[in-house]
Amino acid sequence: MERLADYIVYNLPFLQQIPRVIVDLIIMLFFATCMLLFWVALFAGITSWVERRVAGRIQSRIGPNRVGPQGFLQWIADGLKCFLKEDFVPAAADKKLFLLAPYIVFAGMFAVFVVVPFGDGLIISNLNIGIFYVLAISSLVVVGILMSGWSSNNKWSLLGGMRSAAQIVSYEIPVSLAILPVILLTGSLGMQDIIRAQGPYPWQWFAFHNPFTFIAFFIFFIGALAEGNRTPFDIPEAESELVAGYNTEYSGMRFVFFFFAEWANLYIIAALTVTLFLGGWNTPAHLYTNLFGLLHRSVDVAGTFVFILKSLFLVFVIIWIRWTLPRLRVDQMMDVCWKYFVPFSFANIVGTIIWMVLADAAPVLGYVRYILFVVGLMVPLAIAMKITRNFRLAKSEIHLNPFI
Amino acid sequence: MTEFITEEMTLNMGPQHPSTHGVLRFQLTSDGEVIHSVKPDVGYLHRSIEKIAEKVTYHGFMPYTDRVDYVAAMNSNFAWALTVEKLGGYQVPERAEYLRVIAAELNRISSHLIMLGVMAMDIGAVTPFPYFLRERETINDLLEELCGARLTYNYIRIGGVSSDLPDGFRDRALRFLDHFEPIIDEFNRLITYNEIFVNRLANIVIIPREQAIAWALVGPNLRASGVKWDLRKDEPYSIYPQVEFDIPVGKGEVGTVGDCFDRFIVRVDEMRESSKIIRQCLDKMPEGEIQSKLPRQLKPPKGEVYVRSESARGEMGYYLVSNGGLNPERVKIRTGSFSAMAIMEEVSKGIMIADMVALISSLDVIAPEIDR
Amino acid sequence: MATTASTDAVPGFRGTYFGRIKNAIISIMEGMSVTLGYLLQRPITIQYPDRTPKPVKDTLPERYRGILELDMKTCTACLACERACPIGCIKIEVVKDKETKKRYITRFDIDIAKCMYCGLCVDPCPGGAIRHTNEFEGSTSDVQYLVRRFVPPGERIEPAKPKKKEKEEAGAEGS
Amino acid sequence: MGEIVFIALAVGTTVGAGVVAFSKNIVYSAFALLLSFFCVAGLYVFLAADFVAATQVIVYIGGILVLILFGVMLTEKIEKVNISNQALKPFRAWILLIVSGGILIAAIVKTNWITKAPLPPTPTTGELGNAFLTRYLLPFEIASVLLLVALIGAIIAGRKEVRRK
Repeated sequence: MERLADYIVYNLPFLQQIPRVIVDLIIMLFFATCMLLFWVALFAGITSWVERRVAGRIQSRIGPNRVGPQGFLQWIADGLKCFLKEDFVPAAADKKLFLLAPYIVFAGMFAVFVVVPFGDGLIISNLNIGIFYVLAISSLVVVGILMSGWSSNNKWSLLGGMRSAAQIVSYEIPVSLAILPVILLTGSLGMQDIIRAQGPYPWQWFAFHNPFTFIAFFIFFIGALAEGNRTPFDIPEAESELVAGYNTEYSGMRFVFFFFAEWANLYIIAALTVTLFLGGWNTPAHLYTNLFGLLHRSVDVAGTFVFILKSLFLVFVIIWIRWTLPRLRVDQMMDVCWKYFVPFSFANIVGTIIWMVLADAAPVLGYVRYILFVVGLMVPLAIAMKITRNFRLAKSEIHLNPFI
Repeated sequence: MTEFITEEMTLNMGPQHPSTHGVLRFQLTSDGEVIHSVKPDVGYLHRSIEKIAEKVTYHGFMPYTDRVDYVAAMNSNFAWALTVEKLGGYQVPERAEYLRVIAAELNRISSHLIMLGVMAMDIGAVTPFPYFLRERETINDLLEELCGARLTYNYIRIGGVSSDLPDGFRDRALRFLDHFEPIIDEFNRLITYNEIFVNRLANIVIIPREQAIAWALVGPNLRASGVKWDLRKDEPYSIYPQVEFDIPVGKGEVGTVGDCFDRFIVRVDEMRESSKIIRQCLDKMPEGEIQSKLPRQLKPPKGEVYVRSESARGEMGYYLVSNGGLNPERVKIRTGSFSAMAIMEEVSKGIMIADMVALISSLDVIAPEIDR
Repeated sequence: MATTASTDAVPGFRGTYFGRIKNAIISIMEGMSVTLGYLLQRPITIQYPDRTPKPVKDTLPERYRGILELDMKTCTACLACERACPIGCIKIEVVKDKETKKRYITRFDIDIAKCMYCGLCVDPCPGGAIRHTNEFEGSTSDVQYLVRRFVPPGERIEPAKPKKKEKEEAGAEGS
Repeated sequence: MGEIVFIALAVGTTVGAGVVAFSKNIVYSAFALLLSFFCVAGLYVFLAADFVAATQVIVYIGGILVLILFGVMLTEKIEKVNISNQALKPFRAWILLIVSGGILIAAIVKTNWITKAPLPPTPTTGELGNAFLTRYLLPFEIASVLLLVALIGAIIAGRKEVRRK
């Protein structure tokens, strides 16, 4: 971002008259707006369509396919519908907090995008406390959810809000602890530094660096799902138990804000996982820039492409998980957190420290990453084998065309 | 340490709640997530079917029995037909008996499919439901070919059935069963033995053998508690004595006998048994009449009779008093869901709200069947 | 006070610590392979009403119990269907002309809004005049349009002559 | 530019704190803490202490505020929205306010404040870590042990009889 700002100021001399702080501020606000309009909003909307289409196909249905080609514009139609709907506030609700809550939830989610990297140099602000900032600012979401749950003056909402708060506060611990091995290996909290410490090839990623980061990867990913209230941790909005949890009483635009935040959060989970464990925007062959001539070297097109591709794959995995697994019970969710994730993530930290010491002494350990990479490859392989077996047993036929 | 006395919260679960399976209301008092007491409040779907019976003819009541338990309408039809036949001493041709059993068992599978899918959905897995419904859809197609309706069949008539098998029905039914049996294994892989699902159901709301008998649980709910009681075997009617099948009982496979998981798995196993019955019936079915000659307006002799049969939701009993006229004098229907509702208050103390949802769906209650 | 139950007694838990982790990984992978398998299959739903390969009406089986239809040419005005109907959605009025001693149907209404498609009226019909069609879309703007009037108001229609055999049967049923 | 932001943050902190103290609704008080805490975090950013600012947000908003909210929501009759937070013994409170306020104002006026040029925003994380593990190791460890004791104590105090079938 700074490099981009430098570049702009360098090329537009009249900007040099204005104090640099203000120029930076304007550029940042400009990019934040662009981010909101052209990335977050678009992404959240399109993800909602993708999720419904994927869910449809997973459930042997078609999914939305009426508005626009293949139903692609369905999200615009839904968004418009919600914006035109009456913004309903229950008579017994606490009006001020009820109206405020969705914005706090949304602000907490959106502020995270400040440090989400999209490529080498493509980041709103490369804060040196990057990942720590993410953990901090996303805790705003809890307050917003509690606020919405309480102010609705509905017991189901209140229960949902309480569940959500308990869940997010608990899962913040294993998630933070799972990030620590990566920080230990990098020696920095900055997002770009973490990505630079990894390499373009899968075995250079932190996920496969050593057995402890391998476990940390899964703990982080699952814990992030829990923080984002996604299945199997969608306990706060468990529709069969709490009707809709904390957003039961919301309608119209404010309801959309909750879902806007949820779908934006999908991308955040994926992007953070890619940043921390899956090599970020590192590209193998240094297919570096200048692809379009217009762009400066600081804008890494191939890297951005790789980064977004990886993130989208993880978004797909999250959707896939959501439409497969049942929901945990609230005490089991706590149990998983405190009895499984927290001890394991503590062990990971200690293990990583020992590993780092040992690896200095014995470079042989560097080969472990290849073994772990093979282990990682076994997972999709095993799933592929199980699918072939299922197809054989149920005599199903493959049909890959996504457009019906 | 002092014990904290916390304030109880009164929650209204229903009548409009996603997991009460119809219009059913529970008044919960809970301490946060833990439920202290549950009060079922039934009657929102009362349609006075028993009173209507006094105004219509014996034949004319048959479509109403479809509405008593719309998920397993065929079994409900069957029970009414058995009742009137016993009172009037009417004979049923053998082929009709086979047709009835085929239809009833197909319907039992489709009813269990609904229950299993809904239960998975209540636990939070949405995807099994469309899969289960897809299989149910094939059964509905078969029954539609057979009798012309998909939900309220009105297929079984007093003294027989309304129509014979259509052309090619046997092949289609067998093809479906060949497809369905491996699919049950796939269901098991998808949801039944999923660790989260198992943990949500195992050891939840254990209804021991004695309690189940004492509270008059019936059908799969009773069998899940380890009681081997099935009217198709223990008080056989129709041609059930001539077919071979097992009665699955709860074994406490992953927890204790009589927990929610047993109530789930018993139904999965029952679908296999039903499919076995259908195969045998399709093979053994004799040629012949499908309806015995009975007058258009039935007038069974004066008297009273209580007949029970094994519906998908357990014993379905019809108590019928006749005054020798065109209409029944009094009809009382006893249904499985109703007896399942009675135990709710007893067993649900100290469980969590999420377990409550699992309990309701594991008892497989159908709101219209409770209220009638 | 403060007695905690052992882990075994807590509902919903089984197996050892690592056993549960193993179970979770294996069973979740099994489940996810099933759902991914379906993602790769053709959806089974059809797109009613406008994108079905052929109209749904034509795919229905022969015995489908749709909206009732009456063939006035074969109706003998025996009133069997009216008697069989448990709801009373069939209303037939028959008048006897005093001069010609002939029976005329002046009204034959089927209230589709009331009809529950049970098929009980079709069974006793001697000539097969009343029957179910494959028509199932009956939505109208007003419920009164759902009353199908097979005899136009003010007209009277002469019923068909019952065949000999069926006449006896019709007589027998009155007993 | 900088001053405007600073004043805004200071006003935000004070207003938030004011609402905490004066609101009739205990839940409003709790939520007003959010504003106060957040503005304090902003003040830390002004002091070029980015790590401390993030810690302020994560600990005070993500942790303590949520705990307070939990505590508030577990109070009696919480499902009724309009609970009043009644003022008790206002006279004594005023005396306390005047005395403590006077001391504070006196301290502010009398102190010879050192004014420095704004610090350039440099990363402080590494220095903080080093300070904790070298010079301030003992206080850091004592604080950790204290917190651990408090944690265990809270678990024991919060334990309830598990009553399940």
